Amino acid sequence: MINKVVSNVKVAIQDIKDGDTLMLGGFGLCGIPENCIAALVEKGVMKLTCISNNAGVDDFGIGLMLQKRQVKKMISSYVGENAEFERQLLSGELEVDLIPQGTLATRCMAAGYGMPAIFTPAGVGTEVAEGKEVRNFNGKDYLMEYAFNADFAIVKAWKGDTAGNLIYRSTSRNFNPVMAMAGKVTIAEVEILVEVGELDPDHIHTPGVYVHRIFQGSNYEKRIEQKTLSVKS
Amino acid sequence: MINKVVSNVKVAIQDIKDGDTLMLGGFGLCGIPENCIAALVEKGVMKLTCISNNAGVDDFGIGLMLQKRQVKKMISSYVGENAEFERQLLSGELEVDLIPQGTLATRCMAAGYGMPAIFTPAGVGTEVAEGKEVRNFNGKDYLMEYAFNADFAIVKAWKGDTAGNLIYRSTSRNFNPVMAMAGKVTIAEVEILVEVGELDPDHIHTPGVYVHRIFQGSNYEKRIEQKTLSVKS
Amino acid sequence: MLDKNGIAKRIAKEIKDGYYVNLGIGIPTLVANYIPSGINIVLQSENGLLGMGPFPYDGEEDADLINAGKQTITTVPGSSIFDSAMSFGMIRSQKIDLTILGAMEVSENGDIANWKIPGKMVKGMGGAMDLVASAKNIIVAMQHINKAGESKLLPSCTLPLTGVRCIKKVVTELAVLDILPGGGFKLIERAPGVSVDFIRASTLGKLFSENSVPEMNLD
Amino acid sequence: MLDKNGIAKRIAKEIKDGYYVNLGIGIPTLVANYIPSGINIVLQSENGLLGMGPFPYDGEEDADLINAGKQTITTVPGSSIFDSAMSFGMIRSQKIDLTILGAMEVSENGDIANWKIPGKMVKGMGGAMDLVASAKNIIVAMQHINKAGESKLLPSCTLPLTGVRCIKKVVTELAVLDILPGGGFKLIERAPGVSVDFIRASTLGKLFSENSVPEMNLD
Repeated sequence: MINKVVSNVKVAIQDIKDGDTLMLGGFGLCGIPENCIAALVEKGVMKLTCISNNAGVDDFGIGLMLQKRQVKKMISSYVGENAEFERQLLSGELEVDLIPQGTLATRCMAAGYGMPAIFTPAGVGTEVAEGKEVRNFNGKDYLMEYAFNADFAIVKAWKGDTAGNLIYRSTSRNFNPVMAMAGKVTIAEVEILVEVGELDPDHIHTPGVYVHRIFQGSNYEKRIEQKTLSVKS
Repeated sequence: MINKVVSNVKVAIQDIKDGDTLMLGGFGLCGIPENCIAALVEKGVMKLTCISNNAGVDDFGIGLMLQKRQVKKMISSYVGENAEFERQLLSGELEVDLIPQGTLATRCMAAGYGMPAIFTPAGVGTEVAEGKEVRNFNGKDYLMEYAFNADFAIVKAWKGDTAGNLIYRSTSRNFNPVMAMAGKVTIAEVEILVEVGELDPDHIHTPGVYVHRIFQGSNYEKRIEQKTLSVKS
Repeated sequence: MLDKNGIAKRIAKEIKDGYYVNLGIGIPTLVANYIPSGINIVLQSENGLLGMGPFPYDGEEDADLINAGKQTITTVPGSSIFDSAMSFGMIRSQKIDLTILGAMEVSENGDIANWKIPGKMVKGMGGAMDLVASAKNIIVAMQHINKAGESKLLPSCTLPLTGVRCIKKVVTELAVLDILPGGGFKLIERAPGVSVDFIRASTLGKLFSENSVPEMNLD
Repeated sequence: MLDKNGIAKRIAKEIKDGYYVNLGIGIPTLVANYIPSGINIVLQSENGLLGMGPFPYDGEEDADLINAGKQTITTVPGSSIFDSAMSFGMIRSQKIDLTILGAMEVSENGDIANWKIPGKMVKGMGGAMDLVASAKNIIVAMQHINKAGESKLLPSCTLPLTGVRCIKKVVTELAVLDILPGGGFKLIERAPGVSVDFIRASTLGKLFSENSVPEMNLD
């Protein structure tokens, strides 16, 4: 087996530079690569294009990178819950490309599956379709959408082994597996790093071939965005 | 949860009729739906189009259906190891569409993912490309290939629950998950059928939404095609 | 006139045994509380879950288990987890029988707008564009009239579209309306105590109705 | 002149530490026996496995665990299982560093034919067309001369193609040859005791060689 372990988050992100395109896993604040985001903020790398379903909240997740004006462009499907984001967008400091969530996921998958483009009905007849090729199959219109091209994919998994195999926990899986497949370089942070042989081959979500660097993360806050509860009756 | 259990294999395949298109999971004889194949042979349904990576061997797997001349057309990537197959092909009794294995898998996936067509470089410049649209992306040529349209997908899993969730074992997974997603009606036979709640939601390979009927199979032979051994030194 | 829970209660009657259902944020989420007993359905959450259960009890919430509205939730026995690509794969391949979502505007030919107010609101479409472009059966749950007192059922949408000719049914605080294949809102039911004339006055798009329109049965 | 194991042994020297490798049926399978020590690689089998190990001992074979040649195999620690769509996804997206496969014919511009003899053999292409259309680095392992005594290294293939302009290197019982970007076989190494003239006489396609061509080192 090929060992993908790097000693820490600084080493993992050391060659990310100004102007790079990054994919960042997670849905809302669930399953985001907290350690890598913190290190990117500390490193102060600028003019990034970030492909991520959401943009975090003001003081957590990608919101921390927005506060330091590190992001030139966001490619996302939903960017609510973030006042600083809205300010930068309305002032023109931040470029934003809003695309349907399924299109976002499928353009990641297309990259990982070596498919240069895919067809989706999402956005036909809307402003999302502007400038895009529309094609009819079996009486229904589809947009042709291109695979993403990202310098780095940064994902968070629950468990990983030294060969880069990853297992996600519950709905923190979300975009992480499709982004892990899609980066030119894929960096994985995990809550629990184990030796090869400790994970069941049948239950690996992301095979290690897709992962270039893996490290054991620390101090996960795992902030909850909307704590909603049932009341015991 | 929605209960997908049918009492036995006869009920599971009862509405498969002459002329239908079937997807059949498995790679070689590994992970094939043995119970359903036996029941299709007994039922004697004819003029089938079968989408399956292989065509079994003379006396097992889809080979049993070939012996009874139930198959009008095979869509496969590799059909060696089957003399009766070759005889029917050379005599013109059997239509055969040979397509690259990755194209076969991806055309199944396309159906399950609601993508009407995909692009693949496999077969560009070969007779596989005849009559197909070629499109260049980033300097490389790709063929446009269409999603499959199958009346029934018939798959074999290791474990399943009453809601139709499936878990495959080792390399018997192969085409089963992508075909399970792709059938208008998907029939799953499993070695072990359990109640809902007994499978870990994080480790389900095929979510039950894709499965219309599930039953507990029996008497699995699981024949080995090429028994290759290491000698203890 | 119905409150939000009344709208949710009425929509719940559209859900049939064996349905896989995707519920949007807002009123649609409330529908889960009114599923008739004896009806087995499965809730899909497009962030990657089939088999969404109720909110957790205090202390049992799990940051790794949320729905598409980022709310803490639970799972029911038989649930399954998958990634975002598979989630929208099953949406596009029409494995979800019913989608219920909110809207800012619906037009008489079934167009919907619910993701953007130019110059004012730019939250994004999330999964709504995929859902409305793919689902076989889409019901909109919304107020008939917006806060400025204007009808949200229009001849054509004024806001940027989420999808075209995709909405089949609208349930509001005033009425249940089908979108006719040839265009126009067909008044199916009135909310208790609401007159056809009031509904007509509140609907800017073309409205068709029979002479007698029944009141909703919410039991 | 090399036997099959000799060809496999020579090809094994092309494998670098950290490679993910796909081995075809026949001679390529033998390459696994000659991986230099200290080199960590991972074998991919396109039926859905990364981390293929040796054949099992008698009594330990598992019908559910086979390779793309349908042979019973084992896994190594750190292996992973996936479905056929993901398997070819990682092949198409060039995550596999090296593909080694057999051929019936290779042309001087890197075309390969290995799946069909019209009127005689119709086994099918399996995964070969996907592999040759996608892989960054493809080595062909084959006999230089077929059973009828004809060269298999040709100006252009006579059999139906598997892929075009995709082969980078050919290793035979006689020689190691690179395919030049502009076309033609470049003789890189001779098998022990085999002369350049003999190789030239055995190669129908354009052959280039330096004045002095080294013998292979098989240690």
